[in-house]
Amino acid sequence: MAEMNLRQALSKGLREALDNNDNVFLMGEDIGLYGGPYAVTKDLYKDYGPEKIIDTPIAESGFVGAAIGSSMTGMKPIVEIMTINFSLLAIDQIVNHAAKMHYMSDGQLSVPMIIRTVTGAGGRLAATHSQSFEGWYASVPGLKVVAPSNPNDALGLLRSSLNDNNPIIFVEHSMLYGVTGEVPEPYYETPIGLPKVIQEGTDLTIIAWSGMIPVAQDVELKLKEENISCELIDIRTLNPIDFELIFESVKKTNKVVILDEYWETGSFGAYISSVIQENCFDYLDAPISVVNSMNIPMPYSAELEDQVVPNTKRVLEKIKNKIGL
Amino acid sequence: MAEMNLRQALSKGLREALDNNDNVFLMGEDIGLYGGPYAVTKDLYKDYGPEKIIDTPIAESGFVGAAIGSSMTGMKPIVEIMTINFSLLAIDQIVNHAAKMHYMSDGQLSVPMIIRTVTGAGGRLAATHSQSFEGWYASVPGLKVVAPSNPNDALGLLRSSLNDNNPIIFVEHSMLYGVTGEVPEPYYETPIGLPKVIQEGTDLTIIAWSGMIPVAQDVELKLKEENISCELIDIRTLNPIDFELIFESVKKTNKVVILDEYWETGSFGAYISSVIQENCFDYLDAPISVVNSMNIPMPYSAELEDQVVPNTKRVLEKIKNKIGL
Amino acid sequence: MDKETAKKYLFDMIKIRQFEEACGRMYMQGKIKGFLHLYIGEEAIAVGSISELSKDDYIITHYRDHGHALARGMDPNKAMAELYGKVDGTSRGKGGSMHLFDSDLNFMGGHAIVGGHLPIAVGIALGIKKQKRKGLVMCYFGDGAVNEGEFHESMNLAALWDLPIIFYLENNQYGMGTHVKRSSANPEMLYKFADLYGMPSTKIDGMDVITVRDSAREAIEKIRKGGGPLLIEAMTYRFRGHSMADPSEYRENEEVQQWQKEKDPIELFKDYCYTNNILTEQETNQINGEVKTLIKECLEFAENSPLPDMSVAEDKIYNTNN
Amino acid sequence: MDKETAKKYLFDMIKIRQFEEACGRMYMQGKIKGFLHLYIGEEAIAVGSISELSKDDYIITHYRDHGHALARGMDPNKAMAELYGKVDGTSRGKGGSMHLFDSDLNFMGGHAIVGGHLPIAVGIALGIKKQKRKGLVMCYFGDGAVNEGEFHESMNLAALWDLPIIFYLENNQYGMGTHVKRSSANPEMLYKFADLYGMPSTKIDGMDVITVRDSAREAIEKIRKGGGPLLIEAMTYRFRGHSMADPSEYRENEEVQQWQKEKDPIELFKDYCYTNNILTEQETNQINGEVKTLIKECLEFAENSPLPDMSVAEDKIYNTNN
Ligand SMILES: Cc1ncc(C[n+]2csc(CCOP(=O)(O)OP(=O)(O)O)c2C)c(N)n1
Ligand SMILES: Cc1ncc(C[n+]2csc(CCOP(=O)(O)OP(=O)(O)O)c2C)c(N)n1
Ligand SMILES: [Mg+2]
Ligand SMILES: [Mg+2]
Repeated sequence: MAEMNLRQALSKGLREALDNNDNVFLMGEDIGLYGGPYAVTKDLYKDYGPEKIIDTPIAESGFVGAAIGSSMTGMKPIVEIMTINFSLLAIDQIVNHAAKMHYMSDGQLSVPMIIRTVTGAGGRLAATHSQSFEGWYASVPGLKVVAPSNPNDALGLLRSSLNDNNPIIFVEHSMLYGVTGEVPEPYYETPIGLPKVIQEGTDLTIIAWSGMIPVAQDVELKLKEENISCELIDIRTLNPIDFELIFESVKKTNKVVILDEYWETGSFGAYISSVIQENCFDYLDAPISVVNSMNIPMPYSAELEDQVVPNTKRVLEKIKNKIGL
Repeated sequence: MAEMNLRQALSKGLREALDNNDNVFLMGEDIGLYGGPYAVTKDLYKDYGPEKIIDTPIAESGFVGAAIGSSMTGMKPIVEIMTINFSLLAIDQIVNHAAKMHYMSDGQLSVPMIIRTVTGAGGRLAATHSQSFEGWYASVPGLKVVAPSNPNDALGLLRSSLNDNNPIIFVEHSMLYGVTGEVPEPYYETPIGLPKVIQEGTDLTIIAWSGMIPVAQDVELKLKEENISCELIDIRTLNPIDFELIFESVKKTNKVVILDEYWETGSFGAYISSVIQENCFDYLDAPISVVNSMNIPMPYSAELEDQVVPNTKRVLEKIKNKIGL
Repeated sequence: MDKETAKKYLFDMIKIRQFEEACGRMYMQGKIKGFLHLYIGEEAIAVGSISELSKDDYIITHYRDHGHALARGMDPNKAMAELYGKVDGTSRGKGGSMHLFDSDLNFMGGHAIVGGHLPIAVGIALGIKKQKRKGLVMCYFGDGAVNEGEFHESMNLAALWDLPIIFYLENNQYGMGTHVKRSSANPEMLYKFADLYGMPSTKIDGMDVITVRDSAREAIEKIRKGGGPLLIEAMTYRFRGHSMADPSEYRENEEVQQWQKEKDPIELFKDYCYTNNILTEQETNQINGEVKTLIKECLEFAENSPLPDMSVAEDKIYNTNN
Repeated sequence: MDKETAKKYLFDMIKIRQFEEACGRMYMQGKIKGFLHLYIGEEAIAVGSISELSKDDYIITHYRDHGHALARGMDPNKAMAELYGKVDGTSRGKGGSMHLFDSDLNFMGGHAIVGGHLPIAVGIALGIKKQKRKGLVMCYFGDGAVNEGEFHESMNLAALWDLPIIFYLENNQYGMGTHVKRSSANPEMLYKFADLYGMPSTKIDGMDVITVRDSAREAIEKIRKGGGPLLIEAMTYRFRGHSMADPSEYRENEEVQQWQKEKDPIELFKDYCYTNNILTEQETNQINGEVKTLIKECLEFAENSPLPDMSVAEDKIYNTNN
């Protein structure tokens, strides 16, 4: 076991990939000489050189498309889109090309690639730089979306993504890069699609992912003080999701709250709610609550941002008022 | 009253807008000389000239951004994106610019514009040309999304959109252009945000919009034959939605099915389900069912397409098996 | 030009022409659905340029893709079955007219988002270069696509990375109903865009298959010798509407007729062959007849192929070989 | 240059410089948060070009926007309050450093998506033209933005529609940590891109405020006389990191120091004023002192302004005046 933070776990995974597979290369804006906007790729340029670590022009559609094309010839590109906000400039390439190439060619072509990108709020970056679009990508058939919340999963899911022959959106949350945890020395993988119960409990199921995990953990602690026992599920990957594990938990606790940093209207969390509702209808003792960011373009001011995103206070209020715990 | 089809209703609304407001102009690919890809703008070029009806290059991001900019100076552009599939090339302009300009400037600037676009499947156009992204736009604060299913609403909502000072995504379904209906002669508007009960009933609430309305109507007829009385709600606008009217219906029927042409995973219909569930929990006698397109990139073959989208058979099956009617 | 090559060129151009004419008829009969974009009038480009490619080279193109697919050697039976939405189609009926693929031929697809395949073409070239393979990418696109931002991004990336790619601009002068003069600030010399990326470029008569071949040969040789990307602009004209739904009000009938009369690439090439005593009228008639049989067969093949069932629709959404 | 103008130029440049230096300090103290992009080193561009604009003209720029905002006359108190996230800020703390707006000054915002404001700038120019207003659009962007597809789309639209817009390229030679030579196939003459759209363009020394003013004046006059769009490329250098988070490993310290020593636009202009006996050292010192007071005041103003509450956050999501 080694203690490391999420950034280091990713860096370890990227180095492994570069070391073990000649077809792997990295591509993105300022991932090389600059050291990576969030320093995940720090020193890779020095160690692997410009052939493997390609600094691209600011042309998201162009270089994401280029990654797709190279993957169609057998390469395994790991492309970084600086943040998920800028992915909107490449979303046609991702949704209309990467996601559909395998299908439209009936399996003749494949797009084995990873798109790493940073989601979420918290950085006081205001409306254009604080969004959480992973749910959009998760809803598109042909794509897979993973969103680890800790170093162990980050490395395990990165390895699984490397061994997967599909286009994968690998979502990192900027507020989690410093999260530390134990990472086993022996090689392991974390399966794509398997939610994880990170805390067992009996009274309430809390479902979350990525940047919402720390909030969920905080809520769990607060409720424990009131002798309410929460089961905490980190879904870890948004597509696919093995829902059986979630259903099991719901059938035990009969109450559910879902945390999703996306806006309230049309959130992926609401979709999870709807699947649970449809499949566990008779087991529910209270309405499933979804807590989201408010329907507000993110304001810059720290005091406002902290209230717009789901925070412990708001989640607890909802649990009290809506679920009645 | 005049009988007309949806295409004609839109055309009437566009002419009114051009006649009554000097700041209105139309912009888009082949809307002018060519006559409009779906003929909605047919003859407008001849009648209003190239200053008012601007044929643009194929540059979605460019001309949508140009529309935004012009609206910031007081113009009222009505811009057509040929289909919602291509809107992905302009989505950064829509989501990161149009939706946020008013907010980020704290009301100093406004973006009063309409983006007309065509959603949905049914044309045997395969995976890249058969998608339904209106739910994405509806979830973004700052945007409004309307999606009429009949000529009366089309004209009424177009008029309301013209009088609204926000960026509005006006979603048309290619399979509905030929739908005919009565349109009153005297001027009227259809309020943005108000769902409409288009058929009263007592046993089941069916919620749908746009291209799913004909399917919902067909289901209603089939169930009537079995003496099951359906209340059919056309939500008409996806953002905002006055949910009270929906809750009222649910409290009466205690059973709900939602039709949404988007893929199953992460659909806007699932969000509607989750809101109803959270607010009408004690009134529900059966799980709310959402019927979507299957999680499949749309296949070209007509026989397959007809099965992938929600059709009467599949909706009825779900109503029988999941809701138990 | 020797007889065999001439026969091959003529055969291929007529094959495309008759295939497309058959498509048009079958569309009217409802056998083919969706959007159908015919290549009629532009055959010289596909045939003249693709004939110069080798097996290792890649082709990628837009939705107007039948011509390139057939010129590359795609089985017309499978192509037609795809257009019929049948199970023996190249994608078992899932792709349709705009999305023909044949990975055995390095035919990387027709693509239906205007400009969307340009970055992908750049990526294929990047893959070739990174794997130190032989081969280059031939990427076809229209005059309308030049106005998309992805054209600029792709040109810059290809030049910056010095990739083996030919940007092949088929300038048929219209993007749907919009003449290039109404869509580009630089309508007369689109090929000049290449200058700013330090990329060689040329503008040619795309109706003359020999000119097309020669310029392709020169470009390909340049790249084989280690040269970087370049651009060819071939002037051409589509004799039919943009798609089958074209209202045809944006151009004069006389313009169409004049191009058809004076610049039909098949007639031009026939004349060339007669004038230079390469082929006799009897020989060209024979080719015509052979193609007719071929097309008849491919229609029968498509007609008789079964419809796909839902197991086909649900297959290949993900690559399950990990 | 007359004394008054010289004083104004120097005052404005120093105002921007000291405002930015104060921002940097306050960022370190945690008063300013998020991304902060300083304009230090590039002041001559904003001051020299914006001084030539009239009231009717519009300005739109990227996230490195303090310089343009202040040169246009934005109240430094309000600007600083915005950076503090306070209720007296230009957007009551909702926009922050990257999103300064002042509609009274036709200052249409800082915009944080690279290249994203270019199409909008074109649209503002379209709005001016359609309403037959006086005025033009001055649109600032960086060398990195040139590689985005929207640059190409915007240039084409502006040229095609013959709009009153100046594309003002601030070439500080780096997009974040990437030198223009590593991102553009055409690094030495980005301004030449304009040629292909039939657009006049010029490349100037952006560190010399007089050169900047002269070229802006010429460009503005051309447009006022009915000319169409044009492009100015001003060579410049940012003395600080890309943002406050910059690891600074992509360029040599010597390079930075050399630019600071030899090309500081404020020092260059002071020298000019001394050499030509326009200003005395005493006068420039006085200006320095005045600015100091101003900046002190604006920090106090920002400090004392209240924080916004949630009613502010929930306001102006939609325009409710129909
Ligand atoms: C991004 C995008 N915008 C619009 C369309 C609709 N569309 C299909 S083909 C076409 C015209 C393209 O013209 P050109 O590139 O000249 O090719 P041609 O059809 O003339 O061969 C348009 C606008 C599309 N498919 N994709
Ligand atoms: C679409 C998009 N991609 C990436 C970024 C991240 N980013 C912010 S500034 C910047 C560099 C821009 O460089 P340049 O245009 O030269 O302007 P400068 O910062 O040098 O003034 C990058 C990559 C962004 N904000 N938007
Ligand atoms: Mg064309
Ligand atoms: Mg720069």
